[in-house]
Formats: sequence, structure tokens, C-alpha cells
Amino acid sequence: MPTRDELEIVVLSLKVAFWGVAWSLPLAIATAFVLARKRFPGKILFDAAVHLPLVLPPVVVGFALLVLFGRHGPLGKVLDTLGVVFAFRWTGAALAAAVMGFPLMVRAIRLAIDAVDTRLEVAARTLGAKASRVFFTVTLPLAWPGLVTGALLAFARALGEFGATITFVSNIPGETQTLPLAIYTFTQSPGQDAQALHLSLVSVALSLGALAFSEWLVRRGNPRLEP
Amino acid sequence: MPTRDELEIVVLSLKVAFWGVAWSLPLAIATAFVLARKRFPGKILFDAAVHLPLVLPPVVVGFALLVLFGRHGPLGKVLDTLGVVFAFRWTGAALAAAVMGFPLMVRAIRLAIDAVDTRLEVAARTLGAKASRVFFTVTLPLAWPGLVTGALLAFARALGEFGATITFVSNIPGETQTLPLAIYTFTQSPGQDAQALHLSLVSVALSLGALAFSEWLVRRGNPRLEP
Amino acid sequence: TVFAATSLKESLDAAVKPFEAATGNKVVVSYAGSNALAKQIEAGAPATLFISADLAWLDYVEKRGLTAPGTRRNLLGNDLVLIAPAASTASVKIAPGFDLAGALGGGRLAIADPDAVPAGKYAKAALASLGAWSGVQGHVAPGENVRAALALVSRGEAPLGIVYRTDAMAAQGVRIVDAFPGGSFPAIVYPMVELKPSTPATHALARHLASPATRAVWEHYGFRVLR
Amino acid sequence: MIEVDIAVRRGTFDVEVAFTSDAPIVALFGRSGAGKSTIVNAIAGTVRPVRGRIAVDGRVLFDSAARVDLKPEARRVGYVFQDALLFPHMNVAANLAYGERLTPHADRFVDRAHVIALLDLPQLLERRPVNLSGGERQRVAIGRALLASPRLLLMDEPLASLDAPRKAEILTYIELLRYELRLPIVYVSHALEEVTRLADSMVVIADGRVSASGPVAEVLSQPELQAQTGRFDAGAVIEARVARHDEHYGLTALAFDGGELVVPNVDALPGEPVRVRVRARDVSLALEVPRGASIQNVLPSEVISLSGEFGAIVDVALRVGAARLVARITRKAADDLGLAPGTRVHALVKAVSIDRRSVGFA
Amino acid sequence: MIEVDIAVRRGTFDVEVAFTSDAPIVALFGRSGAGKSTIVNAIAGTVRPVRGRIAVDGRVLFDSAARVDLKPEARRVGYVFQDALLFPHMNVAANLAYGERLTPHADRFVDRAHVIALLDLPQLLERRPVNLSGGERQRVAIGRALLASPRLLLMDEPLASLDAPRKAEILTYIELLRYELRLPIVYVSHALEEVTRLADSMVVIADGRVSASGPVAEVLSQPELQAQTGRFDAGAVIEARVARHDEHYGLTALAFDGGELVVPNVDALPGEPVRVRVRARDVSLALEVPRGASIQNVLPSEVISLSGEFGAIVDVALRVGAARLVARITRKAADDLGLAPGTRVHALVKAVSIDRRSVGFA
Ligand SMILES: Nc1ncnc2c1ncn2[C@@H]1O[C@H](COP(=O)(O)OP(=O)(O)OP(=O)(O)O)[C@@H](O)[C@H]1O
Ligand SMILES: Nc1ncnc2c1ncn2[C@@H]1O[C@H](COP(=O)(O)OP(=O)(O)OP(=O)(O)O)[C@@H](O)[C@H]1O
Ligand SMILES: [Mg+2]
Ligand SMILES: [Mg+2]
Repeated sequence: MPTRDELEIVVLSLKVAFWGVAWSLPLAIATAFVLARKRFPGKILFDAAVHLPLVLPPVVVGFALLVLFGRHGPLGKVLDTLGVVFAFRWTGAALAAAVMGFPLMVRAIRLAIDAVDTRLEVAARTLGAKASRVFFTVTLPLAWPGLVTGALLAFARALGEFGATITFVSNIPGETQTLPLAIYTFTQSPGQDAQALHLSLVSVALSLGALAFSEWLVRRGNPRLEP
Repeated sequence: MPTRDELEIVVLSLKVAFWGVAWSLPLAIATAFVLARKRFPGKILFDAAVHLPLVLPPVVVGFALLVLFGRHGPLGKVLDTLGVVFAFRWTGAALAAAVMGFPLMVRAIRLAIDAVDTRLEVAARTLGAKASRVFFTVTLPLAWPGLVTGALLAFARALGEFGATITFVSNIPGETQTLPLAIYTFTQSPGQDAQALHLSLVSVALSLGALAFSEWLVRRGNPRLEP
Repeated sequence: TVFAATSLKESLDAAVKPFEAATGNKVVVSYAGSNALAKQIEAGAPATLFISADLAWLDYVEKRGLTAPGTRRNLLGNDLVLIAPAASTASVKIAPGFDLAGALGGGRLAIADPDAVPAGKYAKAALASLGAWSGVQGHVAPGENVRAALALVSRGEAPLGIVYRTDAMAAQGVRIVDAFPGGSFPAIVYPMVELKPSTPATHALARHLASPATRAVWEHYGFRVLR
Repeated sequence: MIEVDIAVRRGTFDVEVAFTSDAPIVALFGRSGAGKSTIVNAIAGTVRPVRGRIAVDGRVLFDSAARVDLKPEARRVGYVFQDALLFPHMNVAANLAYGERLTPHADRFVDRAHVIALLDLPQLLERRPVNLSGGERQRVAIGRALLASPRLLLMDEPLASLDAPRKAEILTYIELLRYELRLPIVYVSHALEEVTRLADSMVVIADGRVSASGPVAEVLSQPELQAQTGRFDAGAVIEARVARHDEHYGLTALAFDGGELVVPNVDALPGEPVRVRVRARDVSLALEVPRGASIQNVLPSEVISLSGEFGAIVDVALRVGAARLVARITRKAADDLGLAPGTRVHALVKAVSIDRRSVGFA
Repeated sequence: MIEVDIAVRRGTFDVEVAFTSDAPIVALFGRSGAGKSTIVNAIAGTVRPVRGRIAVDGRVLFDSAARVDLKPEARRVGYVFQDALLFPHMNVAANLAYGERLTPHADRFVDRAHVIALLDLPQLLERRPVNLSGGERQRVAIGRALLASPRLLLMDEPLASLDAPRKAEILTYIELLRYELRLPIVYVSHALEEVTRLADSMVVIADGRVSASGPVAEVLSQPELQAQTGRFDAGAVIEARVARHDEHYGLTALAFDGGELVVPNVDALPGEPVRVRVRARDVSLALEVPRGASIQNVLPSEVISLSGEFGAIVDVALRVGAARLVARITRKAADDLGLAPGTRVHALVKAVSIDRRSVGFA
């Protein structure tokens, strides 16, 4: 039923969303941990910076990315010499998705880390585990539902991300035209509502899949399996 | 420093965001509770429906709202007879903001509810509290950080919401022109980047305020105040 | 890669098909708002041909020395029309000083954002020159773009709207009430320019789009082809 | 009257128990992991039995056949959980008030100020549970359950982490509740001392099954119980009546079938029935009545049997009138005295070895 | 050698304690809320003292003056928490292995299989903590701490919710650790029985301050302690040496300054020093040596003093050679016997009243 073009779009969208989430997850975990457990001056500003992509209109975020990571942008130039190019590549779309989903991911993980009983971490330390080990063997596993939720939110956000992506990496079929961009393009042409609707349904189906997967993941790792 | 127009925009944005969050919060709590604690057939579909606004491009959501809540939409008609009008009103912007922020709110609250020790709920019930009372006196207070986080995410999302709002209720200065819409207007014409940037900074300032407020709220209600 | 204003989507797709068939070159078109495209070109986007929906953003690109000298041409023209829902019986004759506000009967006039989007600016200019702007100023529903205005009218949310002829022709659910007289608004021009470094292939495509053979395609979609 | 006949599954663990007791206090006794908490949970309604019936004073709480399954909040049980489970978001005062507020004024029979004083909580009222010590938490949990004025009190090792003096105070109060209010109590404990002091009837649980049940006196006379209680605590329980008080010396004479037992002050009126646990290790034997000794109770008895043939210690079962006693002596002493079934001896029981903890109201 | 001299603040509660002990096992004893867990936490490094010094066997764990504050993971303490604190996301086996895996093979001195068997955990290894009973959780917590092969064991009421037989087994094992491995242990308990059995030295904490400390024998002879222990447990501790074993009857004669004490089997070689706690309630008095009685120990003594003037019960302090004993008898008996300071009497102590729990290695 889906045409080859649609299939291409879906595959691209999944690729973008997956890598966007995958790359930002470790950073999100680190950020969430810092926000949940550390005190330092300027923390509130750091916190605010993390939330920026949520507050700003996506288009503004897109422009900011364009300015920073464009070929002539300060970061873009540096990365270019390292062979990393975001501009007008699917990697850029993934970056946009990652940035937009980042605050959601951080928030969910932080919420879960905050809920971890710190006495368990203390117990682990008395057993000889260094702080870093405690984090990976106790805190993070106990924050598992938050991790999954965060990843899911970011993934869903990536599947729906439009404004920042189109502004940053344009709407290039086969390279940066993800599902929402394709849907947008269809809605912009009169009389193509059917295609737009069709792609929207595909989008819904994908998210349903992601959701089911996440529920399974949470259940699997849930420390409080009822008897 | 802000002009009167800007002030108007800020006030409107806050109004829209506040009411969007305020109205959807109870529903989000109920939804989160159902998703966290109940088992029923079709739950996964319900769950997916909640996530839709996250996955779909905002413009599509805006169209959907237009179709449903427009004056001639099935829901719009009914509400019209009750004197509730969304079309081209700030209430519509609030609705759009609420819908877009809803999945974030639900997810955060659900995460927190999932983390509540159900044995405490059991203890409350043996003390004579009905399930509903247990929910309000034990579950919800313990899920407080999730509530605040959810409200914050939704509020921030509302401050940044663009696509669904402009599609649903247009960009009417003084009525539906929230911050992101105003920023959008500036970015559309060459040479107005300064104003756009200025408004973006206002947006950032607002979210910083919301963030600080939320941190304070969480701290205030935190059940696990360290000694 | 061709960067083209979103409103060209269907017609340009149709226009490049014969070129692809003839040359075997795959033409990739990225459709987005003219403003985003212009900024992307500024940021080093790999675009070879830029078709803008207005002159301002093309000027923007040209001023930054990114265009191949001597390749700019005004490709297409468009007209403004007043539309109403297909089911509506409204009949309005556009003339200097005509009573548009009365024709709205308390409803809103759907247009693209008059402060941002070209179509909105044209509509505003047209109404102003006809002395009708002040009467309706408070009753407009500024959409994100022409497409949004179309949607409002076709859904019956707005009794009247002003859009491009091309959109009105393609859309279902609306009918053209009257066209604005040619002199009432600045010429609506879709300029095209080749971007540096210009290649023969790009040049060939530009020539093809401006060729008499393609003219029929443009006209089919309601454009006027400019010399 | 507590009637329990249920089957409960916890994972791979099966609990299947049936016992009834018309004693106001039933003790559930058994080794770690035997299934005690599971049973208590089923009574509280926080775990649903696979099948069975639970009734308290005629009120049916659960009956799978009749499809009765009262919600926990409708059962009006006061449950002191094994791990306090205080509400972390409320201070102590709010924790205490939680159940109380939900009880109609007419149904409240517990005096708030009194309970708070008894549990020594006044200076803790403003604190959050995180800022309490382990024992303080347990005390608050007891107070919270009591203040809900329950019709049945379930106590799952409530005194495990309390010091001896506090334990004694709380036990006295629980006794009072039982005595004055006829509040039925199900009491889980590992401490035989607590059990004998408080309980009228006891149920020994082993591996999810009832291995013994009945009046405390009877159950404790069963030697098989030693696997559960440890040797230290072997003994016998004597049903007696208060004969008279010696006001001057603060002693009470208890009459039972085999004679009289003098013990320190018992808080009961002459004629009232009491139950006395005499531990085997507190009973010595003598062939003659010792003279000039501080031992107050010298009971003529007859040896019924001697336990085991090995080891340093012998438990000697005695008949004292119709009652039984057990004396724990060294094998050497048994040989020296030439004890054999039928030997007539004098059982020596120190008055002070029977303190308030060993005497319960029958 | 454990040296503690710290000030710790918990909210409005101040703990300020100093004690040193070169005994391998130190008991922290005190009423609920006295500050015991706070002290243990400070030793473990999970709570930071305001100032002070903590050293174990010469290793400085904390010293505010020298700015030493070892991280908890560097202290190598095995901490059995008052509320288990098992990792809920790991099964029992993983919980047990957590600390063990972090210990270099060369440092491991605890036999995994043995500990698992001792704590009766084999059938629980696959389970998650939610699916354990209260006592099972406590057992796993003990195992987890032991398997980290600590250099100092901190046990905060580890046996509170265990049944008597299991308690006895674990105590035996802890004794073994202390004895064979010279593993220093800080043991928090409300049960005087456990304390006397295990500990060499004890520190009594009241309201955040040390109210008594020193060798168990000394501390327990102080009558002020009764407020903390309850009357029931008053007694004296006698330092003795194993004189000889009577293999036939399974008895051991312990020689001390006042004579010999015959008790059931003590697991020690002749000549080894032991500590015996004789509870006041287990001591009777007689003016003449009773004849034909099962009581094995008849110790000539002299009355030093009689406690109090009111109540049914009198505690009689006795001199037995250089040692002291306390006998608890009724006031009536004291009057009947005409006891007064200087009266020569015979203290009667049943051999079986001194069981393994009352005898500790000195
Ligand atoms: N934030 C606080 N403010 C005031 N007092 C506190 C705070 N936190 C703890 N305390 C008090 O500190 C004291 C010592 O607590 P700790 O846990 O050390 O007692 P404990 O001796 O272990 O008692 P238990 O035997 O009941 O476990 C308690 O009286 C407790 O009430
Ligand atoms: N999911 C499960 N699968 C198998 N066995 C389980 C499960 N959950 C609990 N059990 C077992 O059920 C038994 C009864 O547990 P319960 O809590 O009733 O014991 P208890 O008698 O209260 O013990 P304690 O004195 O240690 O608190 C225990 O042996 C426990 O291991
Ligand atoms: Mg239990
Ligand atoms: Mg403690």
C-alpha cells in the first residue's frame, strides 16, 4: 500500500528519529544527572538553556541551528574539518530532532532520577562501589522507566518535528524530507489532503509501534514487578 | 524596554499558556492515572491517541482542531450552542496549546505515578480511605514532582507552540498572536531579525521564570526533604 | 537541487517532469517558505536554482553575492482573487471603495499574514488601494500562508478570503467570487535565479522552466508567465 | 471471634491455612518466611486469597463462595505493617491523623493524647518520616493504626525494633485494649515472651500451613514446637485463678489445680482467671523441701517422663495436680537425684521468674 | 581497635560521642531514637560528622582536623542497614554478589556458599526483593554485607525480625567471624541477650551522649542501666576461665574468683577465658546448702546490699570471692531469710539458666 516514495520517507524518518535519540540519549542522561544531583552556581541558567528548544518556536531553533551549524557557522566550520557535516544532510535533520527532543528527554530522566531512593545509592557505596559505578548499576537501572519514557517522547517528537528541521536543513526529498515535512508539503498544495492524511496515518502507526515497544521495555526492566 | 505591543503579546501568551495548562491539567492527571493503573482492552490505542499531538506535525494538529472545533465542526457546533467559542479567539490558542502539551503532561505525571510505592496506597486504604481519597491524599502528593514537571513542560510548549495555533486560530494581533506567532511574523520579512531575536529573548526570560517557579514548587512539595 | 517556494509545489513538479525525461537528470526540489530558503542559501545550502515567491527574499540572496550574475529573471506572475466557500452565495464586486466589511457580515476575512507572508502583503496593498483595508483591518484572520487562508474559507470558518488565483483554482470547496483588478496591488512576481557556481545543467533547467514548452504547464495551474 | 480459612498464592509459594479462635488475641507464630505476613495481608484485604473465608466477630470480610470481598477500607482493620509504611509526604501528626479523620466521631475509642504520650511521640509531631529513627517510625505506625479506631488490630512484628522498656509499655497498652475494649487482635511475633504475655490463642505457621493452633497453653506444651521456638523458651502454661493478694509484700497467690503459685503483683481481682507461663529453665527439682531458701514456690509433683538420652540437658515433664510443668535440669542432676517416671519430687519455682510478662489474662 | 570521637548533627538532634574499644565486638545499646544509627552511619561514611575522628585498627576513616574523610566505598565497612535496603532491580543472587564482585579475590575471606547456606537463601536466589518476606530481606542484607569481605562490620539491629533458631545460627556465625578473622564488629541491638553473648565491650547511648561504656561486664553491673534495659534483664557478668569439661554429662566447669560454676557445654579449651552473664532472676538464695536438689551451683557468698525498700522485689547484691552477683528475690523471702548486709548466704544458680547465649568469649 505505501508507495516507494512513502517507504523512502518512512525509512528516512525512522533513521533520523533513531539516530537523533541515540546520539542525544547519553548527553541527556548526563544532563539529567547533573540537574538532579549537583548544586552549582548558574544551575538555573543551565537548566533554562536545556529547556530553550521547548520554549522557542521551532523555526527560531532552526534558524539558530542554521547559524551555528551551517557550513559557514562557527560550529559547522569546525565540524566540517572533522568531516562531520550537518547542513542539508539527514544528519542535520537528526540533529534538529535531537535538539528539539532534548528537553523532553532530560526532564523525563531527571524526574526518574529524582525518584530514586538515595539510600540505595548509599548502600551501594558502602559495598565498595565508586560513585560512577553506583550511577550505572543502581541509579540508572532504577530510573529505567524515565529513560524509556524520555527516549519515547524524544522519538515521537522527532517523528513530528517540522519547524526546526525545514528551517535548518530544508525539505530535500530523500535527504531531509522526513514524514512531517512531506506531510507539510502535501498540505501546502491544494487537493493533496488525501496524501497528507495518508502520511499522517503512517506517522500514527509508527508512533503506535514505538509506544508498544516502549511499554514492553518498561515492563521488562521494571524493578517493582508485582508478585 | 519592551514596547506596549510586546507587553500585550507577552500578557496574551502567558494567558494562553496558563489557561491551556490549567484546563488540561485535571484531564492529564486523570489520563495519566488511567494509563498507569488500569488495564483495559484497547489501552495501547488510547495511549497512542494521547501521544498523537506529539507525533503529528503541528500544522496537521491545527487542521484537525479546525475541523473538529471550528464553528462548523462537530464539536465546535455543540460548544457554540453552549456559548463556548474557540475559533479566532485566544481560547482557541489556549486549546491548541493544551492539546500540544497534553502528551508531555500525561507522560510526566504518569512516570511519577508509576514511581509511587503502591504499598503506601494500600496502607492508606487499610486506614479507611476510599480509592479516590487515596489518590488525592497519597498518590497525587507523592507524584507532585511529576505534576510540576508536566505542567512546566506543557507551559513551555505552550509558550513555543506555533504551527497548530496559527493554523487553528490564525495570527490575530491582540487576540491570538502569541509570542511564537509574533516571532514568526518578524522572521518572514528580511531585516527584522533583531525584533525576532528580541522577542525570542523575552520568551527565554519567561521560561526561565517558569522554570525557577517550578523548581521552587517541586522543592516545596518534596516528600523526601533530606535532613 | 532547486529551492522553491512551497506554493509552486504542484506546478513545478509537473514542469520538471519533461525535463527529467528528456535529460535523464534527476531534479530534486526542496519546497519551503521563501524566507527559510533564502537564509539557507545564505548559510551555504547546496541549492543551484532558487525560485522565490517574492522579490524581497531574492534581493536578500542577491545582495549577499550568492547569485550567478545575469541569471535572474521574473518567471511567473499571479493574481489575487476573492474567494468564498463553494456553498456560499456571496457575490461581491470588487471596485474602489467597495463594502467588503459589509460582505463579511461580522465574519473574518481569511488572508495570509499581511505583515509577513507575501500573499498577505499583496492582499493588504490591494485592499488599501481600493480603500477597503481600514474597514476590514480588525476583521482579518491572518494565516501562516495562503494555504491556511484557503482552509479557513473552505471549512466555512471565514466567509471570504483573499488568495492567489492558482490556489483558488486548485482548491476544492471554494469558488472565486471576483478577481482584483491588475493595478490594485504590486505585481506578484515569482523570480528565479541561478546560484553560484552556476552549472550547465542548472542553466539548462532554468531555460527549460522559462521555455514556451513549459508555459502551458504553468498556465494550467493558473500562473501568468512573464517575459 | 476470628475465623480464617483461606488459600493464598504468592508466586510459587502457597499458603493454605484454616484456624478459628474466639480468643481476643491470636498470635501468629512461625519462622521467617513461613507465611505470616501473607495471612495478615489477606485479612486486611490487601492480598486476595484464591479461595476461602475470613470473618471477624461474625462480620464476613471475605468469602469466595458467597462472592464477598470487602474492600480494605471497609474492613476497618488497623494494620501495623512490618515495615512501617508511613506517608513520606506528611509529618508525623498528619500520619497519625490520617485514619482518625476518616473515622466517625462516634466510632472513635482511642484517646489521641494518650496514644501519643504512650508512644512518646509529642516531640516528633512536626517531623517527616525521613527524619525519624527506625524505632520512632515503628511507634508512629502503631499510633496511626490505633487512632483509626479499628475493629480488628493486625500487628506484624510491631515491636521488633523497640527497646525493652518501651516494648513493655506498649504491650501493657495493647493488653488494655484487648481487655477493656474487647478489640480482637492478630499479633505476629517471633518473641515467645510477647506471645505468651499477650495472646490467648496461638497459631503456629510453618511453610504456609498451620502446624499447631489452639490456646497458648496447649500449643506451647507441644514439644514439636521447639524447632520453631528454640530450646531456650520451652515451658508450660498453667491456667490459674487469683486466690488473694498479699498487699504487704506485693505478692499475689494464684490457685491452680496443683496448688498455689506465689508471684509478684498481678493486676487482677481475686477470682479472675489468669494464664501463667512457667519456663522450663526456671523450674528446679528437689527431693526434699529446701529449708531457709528464698524460693517461694515448692510444688509437690510427680515425674511423668524425661526427655532424650543425650546431651547435657534433660527436660523433665511433671504432673502437678492436674496441671503440667516442665523442668529443665542437667542430666547430671537427674542422675544424682535418680529421677525416673513416677519419682515424687518438689518443683521449685522462683516467684520473681514469673513476672508480669509471663502472666496473661485468660 | 575502634576509636570514635565525633559530633554529628541531624536536624535539631545532636550526637556527641567518644569511645574507644580494643575489643573486637562493640555493642551500641540504647533506647529508640538515642542516636545509634546516626553513629553507625558516621562510621560508614554515609553521614558526615561536624567534627571528630574515627579510626579502625589504626586506619583513619575520618579526621576533621587532618581533613581526612574517606569515601564510603574506600572504608571497606560491611553495613547491615536497619531497613535492609536491598537493590529492588536485582535478584537476590545479584544483590549478594554486588559487593563481592568489587572485592579483589585476595581480600575475600567469606565463603559464599557457606554464607548462603547459613542464611538459608539457596531457594531465594532468583527472587526479587519485593517477593521476599521481611526476615528473608534481612537475611539477604546480612549476606550482602558479609560477602563484601569488609574490614569492619556494622550491624544495625540485624536480627530484629528473625526467629529465635535462625537468630542463634547467625549469632554463632558472627562469633566465628570475630573469633577466627578478628573482624571488628559494631553491633547495634536492643536485646541484651545478644549483646552479652556477642560483645566484649559495650557503649550505652542515651539522647545522643555516651552514658556508659567499657567492658560488657562492667557496664552491665551499673544499676543506672536499668532505665535502658528494663528490670527483667538485670544481672551481673563474671569473668571466668574454663576449668575442665565433664565429657560424660556434657558440662563445663568454669573457675572464677568466687569458686566454680558448672554450665552446659562451653565450646572452649580449658584455660580459655570466658564471660558469663548471670541474670539476677536466675539466682536464688539459701541459708543452708540444699540437699537432694537439682541445682548444681551453690556459691558461698555475702550480702553486700539490698535494693530499694518498696515493691515486691528485692535485688540483693552479693560478693562471691572477688566477683559480684545479683540475686532477685521477693521482699518476703528477704524478710523470711533475714537478709542484711553482711549476711552469709548461698547463691543458687541453675546450670541450665546459663546457656550458650550467656557465655561469650572474653
Ligand atoms: N532532621 C531531624 N531533626 C531532628 N531530629 C532528628 C532528625 N533526624 C533524626 N533525628 C533524631 O535523631 C535521633 C537519632 O536517630 P537514630 O536513627 O540515630 O536513632 P537510633 O538510636 O538508631 O534509634 P532506633 O533504635 O529507633 O533505630 C532520633 O531521636 C531522631 O528523632
Ligand atoms: N513471588 C513469590 N514467589 C515465591 N515465593 C514468594 C513470593 N513472594 C513471597 N514468597 C514467599 O512467601 C513466603 C511467605 O512470605 P511472608 O511475607 O508471608 O513471610 P513471613 O512469615 O511474614 O516471614 P517474616 O517473618 O520473615 O516476615 C516467603 O517464604 C516468601 O519467600
Ligand atoms: Mg512478615
Ligand atoms: Mg536506628
